[in-house]
Amino acid sequence: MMKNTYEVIISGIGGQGTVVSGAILGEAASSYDNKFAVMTCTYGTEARGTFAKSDILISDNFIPYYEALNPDIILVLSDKAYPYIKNRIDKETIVVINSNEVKNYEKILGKVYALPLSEMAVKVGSLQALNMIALGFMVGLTQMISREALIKTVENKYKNKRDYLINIKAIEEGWKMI
Amino acid sequence: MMKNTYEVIISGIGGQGTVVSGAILGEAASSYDNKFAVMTCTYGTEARGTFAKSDILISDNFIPYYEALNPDIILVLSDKAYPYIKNRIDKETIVVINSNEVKNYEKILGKVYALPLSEMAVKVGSLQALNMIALGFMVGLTQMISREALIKTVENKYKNKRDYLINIKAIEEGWKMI
Amino acid sequence: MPEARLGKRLFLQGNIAVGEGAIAAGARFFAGYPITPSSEIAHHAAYCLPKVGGIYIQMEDEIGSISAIIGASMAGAKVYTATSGPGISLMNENIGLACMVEAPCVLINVQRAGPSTGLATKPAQGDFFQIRWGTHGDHSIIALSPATVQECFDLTIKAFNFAERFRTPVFVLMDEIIGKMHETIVVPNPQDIEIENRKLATCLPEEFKPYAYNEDLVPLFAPFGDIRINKANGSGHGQDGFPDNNPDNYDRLVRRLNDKIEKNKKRICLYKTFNCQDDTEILIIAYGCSVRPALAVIEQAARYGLKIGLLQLQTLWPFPDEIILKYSRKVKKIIVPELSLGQLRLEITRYIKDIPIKGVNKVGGMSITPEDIIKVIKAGNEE
Amino acid sequence: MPEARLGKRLFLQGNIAVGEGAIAAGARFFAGYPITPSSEIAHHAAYCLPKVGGIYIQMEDEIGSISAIIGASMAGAKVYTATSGPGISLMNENIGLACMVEAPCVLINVQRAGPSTGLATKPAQGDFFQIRWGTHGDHSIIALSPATVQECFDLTIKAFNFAERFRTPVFVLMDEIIGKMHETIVVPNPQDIEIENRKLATCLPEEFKPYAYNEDLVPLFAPFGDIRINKANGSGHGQDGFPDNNPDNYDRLVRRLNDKIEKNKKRICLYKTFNCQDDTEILIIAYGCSVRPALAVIEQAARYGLKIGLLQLQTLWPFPDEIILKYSRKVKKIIVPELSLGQLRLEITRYIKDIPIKGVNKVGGMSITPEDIIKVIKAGNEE
Amino acid sequence: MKYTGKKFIKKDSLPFFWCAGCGNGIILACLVRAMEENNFTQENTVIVTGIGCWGKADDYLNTHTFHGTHGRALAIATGIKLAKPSLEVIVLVGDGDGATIGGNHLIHAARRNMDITVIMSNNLNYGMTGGQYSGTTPYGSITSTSRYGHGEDEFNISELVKAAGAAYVAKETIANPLRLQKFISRALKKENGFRFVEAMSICPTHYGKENRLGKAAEMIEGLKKNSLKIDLIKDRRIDELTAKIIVGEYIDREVDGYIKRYREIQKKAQNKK
Amino acid sequence: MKYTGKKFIKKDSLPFFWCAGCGNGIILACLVRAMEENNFTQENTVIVTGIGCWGKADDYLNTHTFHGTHGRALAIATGIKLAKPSLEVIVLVGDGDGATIGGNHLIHAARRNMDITVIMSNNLNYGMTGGQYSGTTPYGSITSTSRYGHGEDEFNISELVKAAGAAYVAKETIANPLRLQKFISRALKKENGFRFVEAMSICPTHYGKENRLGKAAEMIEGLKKNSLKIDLIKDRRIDELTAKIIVGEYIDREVDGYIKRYREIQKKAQNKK
Amino acid sequence: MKTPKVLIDYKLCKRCGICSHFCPKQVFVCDELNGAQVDKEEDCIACEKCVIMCPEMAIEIITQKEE
Amino acid sequence: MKTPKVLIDYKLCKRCGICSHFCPKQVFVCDELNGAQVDKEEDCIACEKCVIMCPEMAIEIITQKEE
Ligand SMILES: Cc1ncc(C[n+]2csc(CCOP(=O)(O)OP(=O)(O)O)c2C)c(N)n1
Ligand SMILES: Cc1ncc(C[n+]2csc(CCOP(=O)(O)OP(=O)(O)O)c2C)c(N)n1
Ligand code: SF4
Ligand code: SF4
Ligand code: SF4
Ligand code: SF4
Ligand code: SF4
Ligand code: SF4
Ligand SMILES: [Mg+2]
Ligand SMILES: [Mg+2]
Repeated sequence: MMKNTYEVIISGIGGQGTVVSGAILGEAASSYDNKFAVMTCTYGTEARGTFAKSDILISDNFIPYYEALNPDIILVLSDKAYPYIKNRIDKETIVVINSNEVKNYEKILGKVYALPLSEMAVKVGSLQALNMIALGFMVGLTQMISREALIKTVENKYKNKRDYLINIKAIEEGWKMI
Repeated sequence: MMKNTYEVIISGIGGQGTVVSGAILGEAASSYDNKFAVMTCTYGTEARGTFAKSDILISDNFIPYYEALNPDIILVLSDKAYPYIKNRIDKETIVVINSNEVKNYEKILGKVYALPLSEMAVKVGSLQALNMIALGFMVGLTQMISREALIKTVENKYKNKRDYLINIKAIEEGWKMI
Repeated sequence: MPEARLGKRLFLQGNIAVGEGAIAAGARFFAGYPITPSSEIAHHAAYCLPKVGGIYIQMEDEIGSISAIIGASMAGAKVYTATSGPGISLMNENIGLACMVEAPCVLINVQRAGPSTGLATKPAQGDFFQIRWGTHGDHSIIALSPATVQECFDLTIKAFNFAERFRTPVFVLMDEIIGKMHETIVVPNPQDIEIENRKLATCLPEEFKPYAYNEDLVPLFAPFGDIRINKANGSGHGQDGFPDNNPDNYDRLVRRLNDKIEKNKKRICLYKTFNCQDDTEILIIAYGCSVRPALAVIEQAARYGLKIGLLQLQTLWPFPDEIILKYSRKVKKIIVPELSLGQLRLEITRYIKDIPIKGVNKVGGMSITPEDIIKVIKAGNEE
Repeated sequence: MPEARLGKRLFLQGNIAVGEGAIAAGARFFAGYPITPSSEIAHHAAYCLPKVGGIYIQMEDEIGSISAIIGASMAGAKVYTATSGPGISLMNENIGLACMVEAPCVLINVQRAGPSTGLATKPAQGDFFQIRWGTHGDHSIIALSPATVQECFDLTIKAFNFAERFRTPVFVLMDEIIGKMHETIVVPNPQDIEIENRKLATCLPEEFKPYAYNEDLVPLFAPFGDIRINKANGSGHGQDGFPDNNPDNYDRLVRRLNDKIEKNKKRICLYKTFNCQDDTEILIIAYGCSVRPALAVIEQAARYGLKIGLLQLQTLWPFPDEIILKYSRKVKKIIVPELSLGQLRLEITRYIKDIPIKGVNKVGGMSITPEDIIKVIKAGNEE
Repeated sequence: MKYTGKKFIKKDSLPFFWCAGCGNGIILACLVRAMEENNFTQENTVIVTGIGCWGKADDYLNTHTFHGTHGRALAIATGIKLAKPSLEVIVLVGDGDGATIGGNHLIHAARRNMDITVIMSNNLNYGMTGGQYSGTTPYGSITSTSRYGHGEDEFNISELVKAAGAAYVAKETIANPLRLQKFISRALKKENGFRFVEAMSICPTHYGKENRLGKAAEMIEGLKKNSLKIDLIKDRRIDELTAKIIVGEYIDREVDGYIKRYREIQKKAQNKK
Repeated sequence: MKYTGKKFIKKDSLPFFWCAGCGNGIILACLVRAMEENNFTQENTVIVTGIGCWGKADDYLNTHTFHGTHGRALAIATGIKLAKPSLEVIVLVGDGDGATIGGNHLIHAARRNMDITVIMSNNLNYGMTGGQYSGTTPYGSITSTSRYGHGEDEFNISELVKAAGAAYVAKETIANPLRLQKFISRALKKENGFRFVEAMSICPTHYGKENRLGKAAEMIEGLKKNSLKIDLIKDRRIDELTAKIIVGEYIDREVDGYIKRYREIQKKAQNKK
Repeated sequence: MKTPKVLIDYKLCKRCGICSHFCPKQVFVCDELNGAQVDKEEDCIACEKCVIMCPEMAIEIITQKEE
Repeated sequence: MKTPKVLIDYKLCKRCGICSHFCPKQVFVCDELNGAQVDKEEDCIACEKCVIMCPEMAIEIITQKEE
């Protein structure tokens, strides 16, 4: 059964931008790729510095259910996130890991891509750009949305020129890693 | 069908003591005559100076319903009360009227007793004693409760000697009018 | 109440009988805010509680009132408050708090005509569903409703017993008629009154958990000030009272709070029947003031050649579905008189599937008369 | 919302879509008090309303919030507030006030796990009965519930239209999942949005009665400041708005307030069906977030060889009994998934007498999965 | 009299439902005269009342009125004023309604200087529900819920409203109706901010009776006797002030008022992007 | 340090859930030290918390605690203290919980001088729910519900609580923890009446970020810079006081307290007949 | 100035006695049964104290210029 | 007096930088990645400013009498 819906999980700890990253994917899909997207997030007052994740689903059609039950790709930004998402991983799952933060990924099932995202981000010019590098990589790898949609969304989001440039750069750096 | 339950309505305007009078009858019946009594009152914020009434039912047995649907005796203390109680009066109803306040009682059905209660009360020593005169008269006339019960209740209620004497006197004055 | 009067026949107002019942049950703390037609309960408490070493406090509003009794309850006191519908509306949030921290407390609602400020001095029975569902979130509740002044006394004591037994808020659902009515009542001697108190923890302090599960689903209690440390918590909590967001834990907590009541229906559901025979054809189901005209109808039933029985619900919540099923099994018609547009009737329709259920409904602030009920019974016969 | 975005595909949060819907419907007044998981609606209002000449005010509490919107409504504004269960619990008294003075207003409840403070960031659907019965006294209410972000927008507009049409408070019953969820949405152009406004009185000032009866039971409106003098009154009142304690008058008033809603069920009850065929064997009935796993189940139904249909209730109150009866006529089983112990299911049992009704119930703060529903369907089959 | 205020009275609803000698009628007369003095109109005025005896005042007024729920008049008024700032919004609350259950709305409306006028009838108890103690009932008083003498101290509400931030605060007793009218009139005249006039009144039926204060006229004499002008208190010892009613203008300051401030916010919002 | 207060801290529940740099931890440390200083015990102390970030303090305490509903901590505490007067009852509320939604309970508890101690963490906004404005948010501030600058003036809560009648009122910032501890300690030591300590704190996550006040340390420096001792304000011009935090003891008076007064009522009641 | 006319609207008067208590000229007599009665109208100085003090808005003073 | 020991409990420290900002003796260095680190313990004067200012109750100063 050819998968019509692309399921993504972005996991980390509160404040790492899991929501913003997901929202960019969703907006790109909705506004520029004419697709349907849905995102739910686990958050909470308790999430200050603790586990946080976003499930983003992207499809050509309306998406009935809002959780990534069979995620195609999982981004892991923090060690703390691993216990919460590990049972979602199967052999087919693409797992993208920030190797600067997550140390014990050798145990992880699935197709693992370990990238030094923090390091790369600092090189790009801001630790915050880490998410964009990951997005660039994930989109490049899976083509779940179009490159133009991603770029346009980022363009639309960061009106400040410096922020915009850094983020675009970050996406490109990520993309290059495919 | 011999009436086991005695139904009384005391009507007047707010502040005329309709509740206190009813409570004395009920307490006398309950505490000293070993009877059952129930009383409901129409009152309200609106009742400041407007219509007020108490329905008191006295019986040898538990009384199912709490309103005087077929009153045996109605006391009318004020002109304003008349329109509200007139449809409760039938030929058998005893109607006791304060002739100092109620002027148009000639139109009233039933067995009418018009007594100059206010005048009598002032003679007894207090306008407030008016209710006690009426109670004395009504109890004497109907024997719905025993004389002793009424006296004991009043005794119990008015610990102040002067109040007690005036009220006992008032009851006797009423009783005399039968 | 001066002891001299105990065991004697008295002529009391329903509201006062509730107050006497509370004190007889051991209540020593009242926090409230005046409202017609419940205020006599506050007056009584203010007068009587300090005499027996208890506390009356009038709070700034009804929210403060229920908050204060919950606090006092967790410090070990038997507590109550009295109000009317508008006050319950304001108390709703903290009714849920009482459920959640498992604070025994008795809430007296003397119903008046709503909605909103409505008719402050007129009777109604429009809060039947509100007391069940007024607070947000899944929960269960106990509610008793007296129909005589004697029951005002007796059921108030039962209400305290249930509150203590199940560590939960218990309503006494009154109405303007029963609350303001005076009636003959026999107050029992204290030794004849059965009183239940919450079960206290006796374990070692270090073993104590304020929300420990046990077979009867009601945690053992340690009041504030005890050597066992009590942590009252209105948020999701573990057995130790500390916050716990784990879904399994929370699921278990919410279900336990429900089950401790719903699974004890048999014990909690009080009722009376009048003239319910095997050949009863018409069953009147009623609570509170509406019981009284129904009783009058029962008395006169023979006159109409009708076989009428009455099921008086003294417990309204948890809903006595089994009792209703039992007594309605053989009847041809059910009549539900109430001072509302038909809330009790609506609840009965959940359980009674094939018997016609007719309401006798008034919402104008007048009481139901025997005549009103008879009219509906007769109308039915002519159909 | 910047006009440029109208008519475009967007990716919005449910709460934001509600806010956009409100402004599109013409709402220009928001009074509220922040609470998770509804606060984004307040943030949105605070940001957007002043841009369109409207007002955002954060009151000292939820009671103040609903009071302020009722006041503003009687001055002619289209008004709304947003909160969660604890806030509704506090608003209850004045929900009755809005009913009684007939103030159009939209109340958004983004449900979270209760009772009490519960789990502030977790989803639930435990306020289904509360919004119907939370305020004291007999009354009726309208409640709509979206299951997608698109519906958050669309049904909010409908909610305002109903509020205006019937001069009554209307709930938008959300939940943490739908409120916090982001989803693709197409925002229509203003000219394509149907908007209803309350009917204004046009008579001579001396002929005006603020609560005049007319055939559709909804009094014509004159805002404060009009030459027709408006007397808003939360106590029993006559057609002229002055107090009136007469039982007949009050009876008529309470019944009219109910009838104007209950008698318009046909118009108010919105719903959607999915895969409801003549040979549907299993009918899922759901609202809000629970619609979504049900939709997933429908999609996969063939896989299980089952004929499953879904009835999505968009209107919860007045309760769509006739619609439920219609779609359940031929089915063998009804499944009701909800994040509560079974409130919707309980309501359905009032009307459905002989079809087994199974709940899929979770109260731990986790959402219902398609798997959860399928498990219950299968369990049933094995029976 | 120059102003009778009777043009705001709905004549066929008289007499007032208030008890004989109740102070509310005196306050209401002051209010309608002050309204007339300030050229208020029936159409442009909304009177929002609380629930209580004083709260029944709207039954006699022919302006727009809102009679809502106990304690919420100020919050309702806030909504009305914000939705239609051209309206004159006057709020009538009792000490129970306005300062006890409604105390939070009162201090917050004062803080944010909502542009409305509040007239509080302070009769030291809940008249409507049978004379229970309120937040202004003096220590030691007998009420239906303080049979042994009240144990709490009372608010000086005017002081509190001033501390909360109000633009105008004044207190006067019904023993001095012309001065009470003057304060009300000044409050109505002021355009911006929160204005509060506390009318010290009497409830002969409950508070007066329970505390054996005599008939209405005697109670009014008592108010007069216990009044002390605010500009004179500096010279007194603290103990000379207990049980005194400090009358006069507590504060009269120029503030922006909520509406003006919110206009600026709207302007900023509309200029943004 | 003489007192670490750690005996009241439930160690296995640490670290605090508060954000890095949040002022709440500093206040909590002051409180437990002051409790130790006053020989409080775990068994005899009940800490009642509001709902908010500061309200989560009970999660770390090993005394009796009550974590209830938003805004109601004071009313709950009132019930606890009255039902068992031997208990030491301490109430922890935020500016939102204690002064906004709970403002009425605050002024009434102060008026009736309930014998409890309140520690308010005033961080100028609702931290817990995402940084919306509260009753203490200063005019002009940016918050998630005042994007164009806040239009309302703020309470000086200490001033208000004093006007309401409290026995003891003090304010200090977290920039001066030892003095804050001293005020808390004095409050706890006082036996009768209502005691209120306002701890001016910081919320770097919301208020700090929105208003570009820098990191936690900078915000604390800001508090220090803006503080002005209450005994010095007499010498200042009004305009020198705007945006200043007036710190110090606002009032410290001897009062009976509610419990003592109620004991007398009980005595009277029991002597009657 | 002619003697003012002191008018009491008896549909409104509740016999509270405030007018007679506060009238500086003892124009009224007041008893519980009949309420306030204008007794010495000729002494009235039209100060309107009674008007502003009457809680029922029941009194009117009519002053006429001497012809 | 011996040099005090400055102990940071890293299970509690949230790297807020308050201690290093307020230490009068610059005992700490602080960076975003590693948080506060005791750098010049020997300069510590045991004033305990850091202890009372740390919002995590994470610091302890141990002073010992010289043997
Ligand atoms: C929520 C609620 N609680 C209580 C009441 C009952 N109630 C009506 S008026 C009132 C007190 C009125 O006192 P006050 O405001 O001083 O006015 P007064 O009657 O003295 O003029 C109370 C407690 C109510 N209507 N609603
Ligand atoms: C009735 C109710 N309304 C709203 C909320 C949501 N709420 C929780 S905490 C909070 C504000 C807390 O602010 P504050 O008291 O200042 O504490 P802080 O988080 O700033 O320490 C709010 C509005 C709630 N829990 N209950
Ligand atoms: S009860 Fe008191 S306040 Fe109310 S009308 Fe009578 S005298 Fe006035
Ligand atoms: S949000 Fe603010 S108040 Fe809450 S923990 Fe974080 S910094 Fe502290
Ligand atoms: S003051 Fe007015 S109400 Fe009172 S007696 Fe005189 S005229 Fe009558
Ligand atoms: S006007 Fe003055 S003098 Fe004349 S009756 Fe009235 S109070 Fe007396
Ligand atoms: S003050 Fe405390 S939490 Fe902050 S950096 Fe220093 S040790 Fe860590
Ligand atoms: S004790 Fe004083 S000197 Fe030593 S590290 Fe701490 S703040 Fe610095
Ligand atoms: Mg009052
Ligand atoms: Mg705060």
